[in-house]
Amino acid sequence: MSETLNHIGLRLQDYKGKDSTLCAGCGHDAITSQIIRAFFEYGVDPARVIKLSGIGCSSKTPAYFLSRSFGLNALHGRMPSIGTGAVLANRRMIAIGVSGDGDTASIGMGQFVHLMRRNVPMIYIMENNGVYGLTKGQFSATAEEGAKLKTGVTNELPAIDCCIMAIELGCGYVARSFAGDPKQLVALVKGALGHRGTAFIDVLSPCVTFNNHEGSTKSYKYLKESEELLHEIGFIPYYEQISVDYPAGSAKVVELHDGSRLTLNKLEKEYDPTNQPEALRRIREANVTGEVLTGLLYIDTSKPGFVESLNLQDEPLAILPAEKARPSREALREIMEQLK
Amino acid sequence: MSETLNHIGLRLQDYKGKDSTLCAGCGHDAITSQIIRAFFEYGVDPARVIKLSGIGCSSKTPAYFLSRSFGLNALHGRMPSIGTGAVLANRRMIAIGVSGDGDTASIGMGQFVHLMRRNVPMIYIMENNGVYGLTKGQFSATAEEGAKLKTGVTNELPAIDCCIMAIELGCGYVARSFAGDPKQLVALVKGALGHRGTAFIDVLSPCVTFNNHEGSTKSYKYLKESEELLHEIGFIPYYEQISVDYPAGSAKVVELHDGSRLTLNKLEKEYDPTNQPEALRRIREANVTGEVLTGLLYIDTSKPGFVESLNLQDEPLAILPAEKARPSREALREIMEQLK
Amino acid sequence: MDANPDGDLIVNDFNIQIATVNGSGSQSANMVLMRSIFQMGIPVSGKNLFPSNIAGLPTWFTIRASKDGYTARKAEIDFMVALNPQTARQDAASVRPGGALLADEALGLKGVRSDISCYEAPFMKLAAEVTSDSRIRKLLANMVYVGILGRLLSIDPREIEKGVEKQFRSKSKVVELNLRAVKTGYGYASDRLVKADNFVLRPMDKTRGKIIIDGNGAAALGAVFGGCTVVTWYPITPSTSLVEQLIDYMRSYRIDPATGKATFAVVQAEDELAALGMVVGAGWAGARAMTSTSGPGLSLMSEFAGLAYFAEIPAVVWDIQRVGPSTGLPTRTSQGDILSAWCLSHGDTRHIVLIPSTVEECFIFAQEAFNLAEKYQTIVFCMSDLDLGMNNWVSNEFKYPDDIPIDRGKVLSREDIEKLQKFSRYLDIDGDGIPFRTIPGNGHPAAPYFTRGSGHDIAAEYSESPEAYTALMHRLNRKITGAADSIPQPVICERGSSVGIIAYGSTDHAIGECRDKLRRMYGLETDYIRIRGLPLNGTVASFLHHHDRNYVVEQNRDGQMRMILAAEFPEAADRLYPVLHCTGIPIDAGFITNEIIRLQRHE
Amino acid sequence: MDANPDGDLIVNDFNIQIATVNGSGSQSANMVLMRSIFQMGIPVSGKNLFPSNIAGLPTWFTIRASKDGYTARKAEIDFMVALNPQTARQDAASVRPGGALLADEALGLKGVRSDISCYEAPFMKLAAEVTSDSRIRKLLANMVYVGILGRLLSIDPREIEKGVEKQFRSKSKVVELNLRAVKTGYGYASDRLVKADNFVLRPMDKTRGKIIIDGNGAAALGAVFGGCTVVTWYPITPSTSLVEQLIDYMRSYRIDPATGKATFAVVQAEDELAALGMVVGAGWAGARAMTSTSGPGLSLMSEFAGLAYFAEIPAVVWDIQRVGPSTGLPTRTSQGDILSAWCLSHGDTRHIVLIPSTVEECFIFAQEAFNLAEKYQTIVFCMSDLDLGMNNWVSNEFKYPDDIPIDRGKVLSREDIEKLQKFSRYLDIDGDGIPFRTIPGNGHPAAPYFTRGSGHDIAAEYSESPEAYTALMHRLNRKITGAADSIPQPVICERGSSVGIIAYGSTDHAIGECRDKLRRMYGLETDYIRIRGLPLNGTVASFLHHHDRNYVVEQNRDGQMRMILAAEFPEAADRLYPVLHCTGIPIDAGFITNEIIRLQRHE
Ligand SMILES: Cc1ncc(C[n+]2csc(CCOP(=O)(O)OP(=O)(O)O)c2C)c(N)n1
Ligand SMILES: Cc1ncc(C[n+]2csc(CCOP(=O)(O)OP(=O)(O)O)c2C)c(N)n1
Ligand code: SF4
Ligand code: SF4
Ligand SMILES: [Mg+2]
Ligand SMILES: [Mg+2]
Repeated sequence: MSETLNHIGLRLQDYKGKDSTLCAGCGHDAITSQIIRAFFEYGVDPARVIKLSGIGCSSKTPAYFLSRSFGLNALHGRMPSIGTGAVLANRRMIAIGVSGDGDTASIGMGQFVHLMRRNVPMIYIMENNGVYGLTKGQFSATAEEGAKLKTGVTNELPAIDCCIMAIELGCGYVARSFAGDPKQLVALVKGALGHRGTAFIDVLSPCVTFNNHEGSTKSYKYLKESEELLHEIGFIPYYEQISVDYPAGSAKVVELHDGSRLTLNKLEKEYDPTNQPEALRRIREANVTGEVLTGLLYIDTSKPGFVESLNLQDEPLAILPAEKARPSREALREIMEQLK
Repeated sequence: MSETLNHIGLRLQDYKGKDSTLCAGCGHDAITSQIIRAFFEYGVDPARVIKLSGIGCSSKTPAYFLSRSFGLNALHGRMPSIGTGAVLANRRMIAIGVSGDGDTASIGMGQFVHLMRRNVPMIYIMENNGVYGLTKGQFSATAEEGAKLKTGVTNELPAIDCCIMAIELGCGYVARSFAGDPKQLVALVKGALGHRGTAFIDVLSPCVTFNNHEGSTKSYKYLKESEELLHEIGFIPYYEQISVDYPAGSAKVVELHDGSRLTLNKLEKEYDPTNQPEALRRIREANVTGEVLTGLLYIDTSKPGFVESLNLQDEPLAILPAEKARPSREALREIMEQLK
Repeated sequence: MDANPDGDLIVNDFNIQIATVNGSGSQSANMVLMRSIFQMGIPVSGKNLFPSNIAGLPTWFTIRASKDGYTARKAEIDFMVALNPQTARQDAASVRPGGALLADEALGLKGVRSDISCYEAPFMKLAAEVTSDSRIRKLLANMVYVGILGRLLSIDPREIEKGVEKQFRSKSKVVELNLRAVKTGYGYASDRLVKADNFVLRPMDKTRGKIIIDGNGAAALGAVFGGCTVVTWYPITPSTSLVEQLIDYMRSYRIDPATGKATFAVVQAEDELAALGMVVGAGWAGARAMTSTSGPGLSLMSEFAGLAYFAEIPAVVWDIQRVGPSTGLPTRTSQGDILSAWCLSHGDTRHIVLIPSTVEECFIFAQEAFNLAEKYQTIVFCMSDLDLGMNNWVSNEFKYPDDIPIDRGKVLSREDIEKLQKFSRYLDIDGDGIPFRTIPGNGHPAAPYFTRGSGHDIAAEYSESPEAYTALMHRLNRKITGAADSIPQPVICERGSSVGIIAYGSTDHAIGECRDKLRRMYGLETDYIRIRGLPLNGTVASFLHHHDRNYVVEQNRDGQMRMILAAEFPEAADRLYPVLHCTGIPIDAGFITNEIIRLQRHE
Repeated sequence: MDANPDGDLIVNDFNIQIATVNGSGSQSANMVLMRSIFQMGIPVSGKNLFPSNIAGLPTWFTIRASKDGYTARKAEIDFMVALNPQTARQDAASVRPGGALLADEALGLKGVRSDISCYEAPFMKLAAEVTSDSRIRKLLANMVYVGILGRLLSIDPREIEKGVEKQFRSKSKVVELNLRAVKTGYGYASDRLVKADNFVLRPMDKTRGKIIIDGNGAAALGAVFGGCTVVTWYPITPSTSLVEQLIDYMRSYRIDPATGKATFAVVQAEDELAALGMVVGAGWAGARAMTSTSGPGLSLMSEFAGLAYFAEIPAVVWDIQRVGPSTGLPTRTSQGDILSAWCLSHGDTRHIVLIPSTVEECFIFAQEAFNLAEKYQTIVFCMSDLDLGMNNWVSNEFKYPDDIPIDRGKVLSREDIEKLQKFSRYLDIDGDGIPFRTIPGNGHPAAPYFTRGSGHDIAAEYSESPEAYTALMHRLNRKITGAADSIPQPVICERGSSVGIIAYGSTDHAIGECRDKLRRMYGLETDYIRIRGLPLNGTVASFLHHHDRNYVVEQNRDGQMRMILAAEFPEAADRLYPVLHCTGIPIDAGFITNEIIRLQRHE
């Protein structure tokens, strides 16, 4: 397997990064694997990729893939702005940004909205676990209303659906998937690689340590005794990755690590992702029934790209030669005359 | 007229503020008048009102109404957070926040989204002119794609529709109106006064000085000579307020000060504002045809209020008596025992 | 086990470091260990050195028993418990000569050092004797080392038992299981290990009536008893546990029993800009409002801090300092935000800053902060740090704050205005720079005012007048300068030495020990002033003037307090000598001592 | 009009203030006036004092002609043109005794002062002679006063004509109409007014080859010629016009003629957080990126400033300072952000700060800033202010920057890495604290690195090691300290006096005049050092040491530079005497002179 080469002659291995330091079983690690596979299969040259992220468990992951690419792990909630700047500096690079749901939907909401509006060419992956993993499990703005934390706290606020937001804001590639669905996720990332504007993928990514998605009442019980012990402060149990595979047009119930259930509903093959109102209708419908609609929800390749609208030259600004970067002696003389 | 008293015995005069320092003809002044009238007609006790705003020409206006109320003119884009805090401190006050489209949809987008999500009880009026008035006319994020400034700059980015955003985010009272439509606007503000959660009103409010809504090609021409002169740096012409009145279910074309045209489309009486998908459909439809759909777009009075979900006591926290603000001696002793 | 080779015992004066990985659940075991020593009446402190990560990376927990009551970190490690394969070699190497090592058998550390006493134990195997569940086994392995240490160090088994019960409260099954693990360890040590080191714990009587609490818990309690009504926050290490504990305390003690309703509101904001925005809105509307954050959040609060200063709105911000710049080392301690807090925001701004050194001061200052914020109608920063905030400290019991009445400052009621007839929000009637304010809902028609962060006059009217602006700025300056005598005053230990030490915050814990060292080892007597807040007043100035050399000890790179001192007291600026520690690890007395001696020699 | 009562003429040494309302379109008239004087070869400067408002509030434009080349504001008003009913009385009152007043007849100011020369004119009526359109009449009334002043002050009519043509470029109709208004005014003055004051303008030869430009325009030009490629911004007074002018220049001069494509990108960001975020992203990816802002924006940029510092990413920020704190007086000038910029962000941070005094320095520093940002791989702040940035200044023509080559600093190309074989992003090879960097797209497999604002080691790997952190922090300190000799050096005027003056930025314009005053009026010779950037070096220290008294003149309340000086040079801290002006109005030589004399007397 590791010997297989892609069409630019690289091995899967060449797309890997450092070892992950996330919790065993964390959905984010599964996403990392899928990103690696997608970039490998698509045959992307890692030297042409830039990786960007905010702050959070999710935002650490760019260190775990594509170690042959440049990366900038920035500030909490600010991945969109550094991504925008980086793309302006070098429009030839392929930008992939990773963010969390806290990073995007809480502190980062303003930048998220404006990135979408600008249609900055980049792949934006939101690793969505409904909590702030790295700060130990507070609710994020994508947590479902009524969701419960292990500590017993209930979320009283409605969830923000970032896919709906993205579609409403004119994003031309909007998808939702599940960390444990390698086939679908790899396909969606590859699709995103082919898209020219912003490609947003909201990936449900269970936080095995802090998120207890459907409230403790529904969750699978260990022996009373072990359960109490396992809720010991500072103890993080070990979990295996979840992996599912189910056909388009069908639904699949996934049992999460804590025993809670997630209903994934994969869009049928015939679904027309170019129909914006229909996309919005379907997402909302699924939200009402508490299902998670997965797949490529919406696509529109006709939207003008941000870089195009700036009439930017083809060569990266980052390496603009001095003679183009400084107007002529004549130009300065002309300006000085006007100012006399 | 000024002798008419409302049901709490106050005159219209009692709802006024300082003299406006905005440009003659500015839509914001018209909105100010409508707020004054609505509060007067509703018979709100000014002593029970708090006024909040961000920064911008629009955000100056709370100084121009309800001088008998407390007011806090805060930072650019941050009206929602100070409003949230103020309401927590005193849930008995009626909060009215005024913001601009730059204040809300650009720098303030994050706070706007989260205010909506929380359903903080307040009236939120966005005085929408598509530009940054106070900094002299740059585009805001609500400027229409293709709009042109007097300087010739074209807006290449799609407009953000804050009403759609508000509805998607679960706001329970979403309306759109026009500064020059006193009847409708007064009715909508009164409706908002009756609403318990966040009431968002997006009011189109032409900036007579900087916004040339539909691009100079369509605009009414002065004599060539005068036009050039009138574009003199620093010269601000004088305009009369625009005022319209048209029946529900009809459309009305308004000619703005620069000669450009705005098509207002008032929702018919039979329109059901409780139907969320329908509301979104109608708004989007109008946006496509370039019309401005006005009226109460969406209402849902069942949403849980923010203050309720906090299980807050009825009396304002602001005046919590010391004996309630400090637990007993016994309580401290109990805690100390636990810590021993 | 039994005999101690030489009778040269080290009693109640050593530290124990447990090297493990985070997520392994050793925290409870360490707490039990610390608590047992505490219960024996021995002064003890615990420090957790953990990574910015959830599970799997190295973590060190250090417990220091000190008969002299030294609570700072000690640089040398006396007794190491090695459980982490990733760091086992370094951990073994880091033990001071003459120290001891208890290692997991699986680490193969046997004989790695000949200059220390080495013990080995098969932790997992021992835990397996208690349970068959593999995950629980991992957990209980921690309790096994508690048992072994108990035996090796002569901890009273009854105290361990009590410690376990306290830790797991009422959960009897859990208590039982843990106790079995402790006993297994204890038994193993009795049967198989021969005491070879000199460390021993003996009961004392120095913790009677004392409590164990972390600074964040203490600050939370202070807010609960200080009449705090609105709390907004955004999670960030190491401040998160302040609000999380506050929420628990509020729920227990600030629900009105008559109505079942909350006398407080806690809101998790969408970010720090909103968190302080809500505090400012609430403070303006009359709440005693606070937020808690750390460096990155502080930076985001800059603009609102300026508004609170300029529009004179009460607000309280706790900054639990961690290592910057930027994201820095989020789980390491620092005093790197002092300068930022002192003049946070653009333009000319100056803020009241309180700097607690102890958990008791966290409790007290949390209350004072609200009184000061309301008295001076301004934003007050409380500068704690990770070491003080997240580590456990032994403290005197907190006294009921009869001497800190909830004081709302110059608030005019409806009746007051009735009497005065008129009201000017920014009029300085008393000459102290502090105007009177009214609170929305006052009801009197003259009470309302419209305020802003833009220029304004005494009536709170918008103004661009140079005179109004200058007058306002000078009054604000007078006001904040005037607070110097109302904030917690410096604590001074003066014996007439010509050498002064200046420190603040958690650094204090190393100073007493350092001064003892300087006296004992170098015969150098020192005086000490502990700054507890800004602005500084004449007391500090005269201390500086009374000493030829003033060592300003800080846990940051740039000597931020020294910079403030130099600027405030230029005549004494050349008597200031920085002693700076910036590693993220809490400062220790040895470091300071060495630095001072080095600098003294360069005299 | 004709005779001058006494022959005591004041030639080329007085100011004219036009009091009007904003939105009335007087700006062009004032520019024509200023330009005409300029064209007569007389040193001239113009200052616009305007409200934070679009239309209808009082505005004052002051033109100062000074044969000695003094360009600062002058406190006294010599010649007032009163057009604004709201302020007419005060305006008349503010003229210095012996001065002159030209007032709109409608204001009824006739005879209001007997100690000044008063003229009246029916501006609207005169404008009505030119046009019947009422709005245009209002506009042309402005040109009428230009004509009247032209006649009263003996401005060469041909120069006014040229001034009008220049102002309205090619628009011949507009030129014609305006000229008619000027002539009407001129004619009115000739026919109806009798020269009664002493002020007169006479041609000189001091402006040949010079230009008129504002600081923002000059900085914009600097960026255009300095190889700037990415500009992000968020509108805020008084920085807006920097980027707006930059856009114009970029469009004219930085479109590649071969392809018609832009060699730059300008993005209006959604706020200042995003503006600096984009700059940092672009800087990391290899662009020469900048943004421009003012106080509130600076505050919002705090967190990103720390990231740029810590992760070593080039970035340039222009701060056109206005009056804080908070929103403050958005249209007034200040030097109140110096301290904020110097240590912006939490943690220990220090930034390179450039402080231009003249428009020429704006042009030059705008270029140097990029070179320094790339050389030191850090964020560089350029501190201009409203006075320098938005007012018009006469300057020498800008020289083509042959001596400022575009220097990208230590960037390793693919070939470089090929040779070196390996690459460590944060390794200090040269001992100057500056590592080498690579730019995304480099292509060599060893070139990529992953960086962050969290702790990292020399290979840019994540690290929480205390040693790695401390080493990094000290290197960063060495790096920034090392920049002290590369940034623009202080400009010193030393004649061996024991009294030194320290100033920076736009304050400089008042210093020369002040020193002349001190010498002439009080016989006090002074030395002068003008600081042009931070960090400070030995040059500044030795200046301080060479002078018993150093007056630090600043336009802020807190003496921010004095604070920095005291902290950096504690041995000289007691030789620093603050001279502070904080009114929002540009500082004037008279104020400084009086302050220094007052302080000298308290010696
Ligand atoms: C300005 C700022 N505030 C707060 C934090 C603390 N912080 C670090 S990660 C995080 C939340 C991360 O949540 P999310 O983006 O959902 O990522 P996850 O860990 O769940 O993958 C927070 C609040 C920070 N680093 N910076
Ligand atoms: C942090 C910050 N950035 C920028 C500004 C400058 N500023 C003042 S008002 C404004 C825009 C206002 O636009 P909008 O909200 O649409 O109000 P309008 O003037 O159009 O009514 C800006 C950018 C500021 N005051 N604060
Ligand atoms: S805390 Fe949650 S999100 Fe973070 S690494 Fe662990 S499982 Fe993943
Ligand atoms: S600039 Fe525009 S928004 Fe501002 S006051 Fe004038 S018309 Fe109104
Ligand atoms: Mg998350
Ligand atoms: Mg606007």
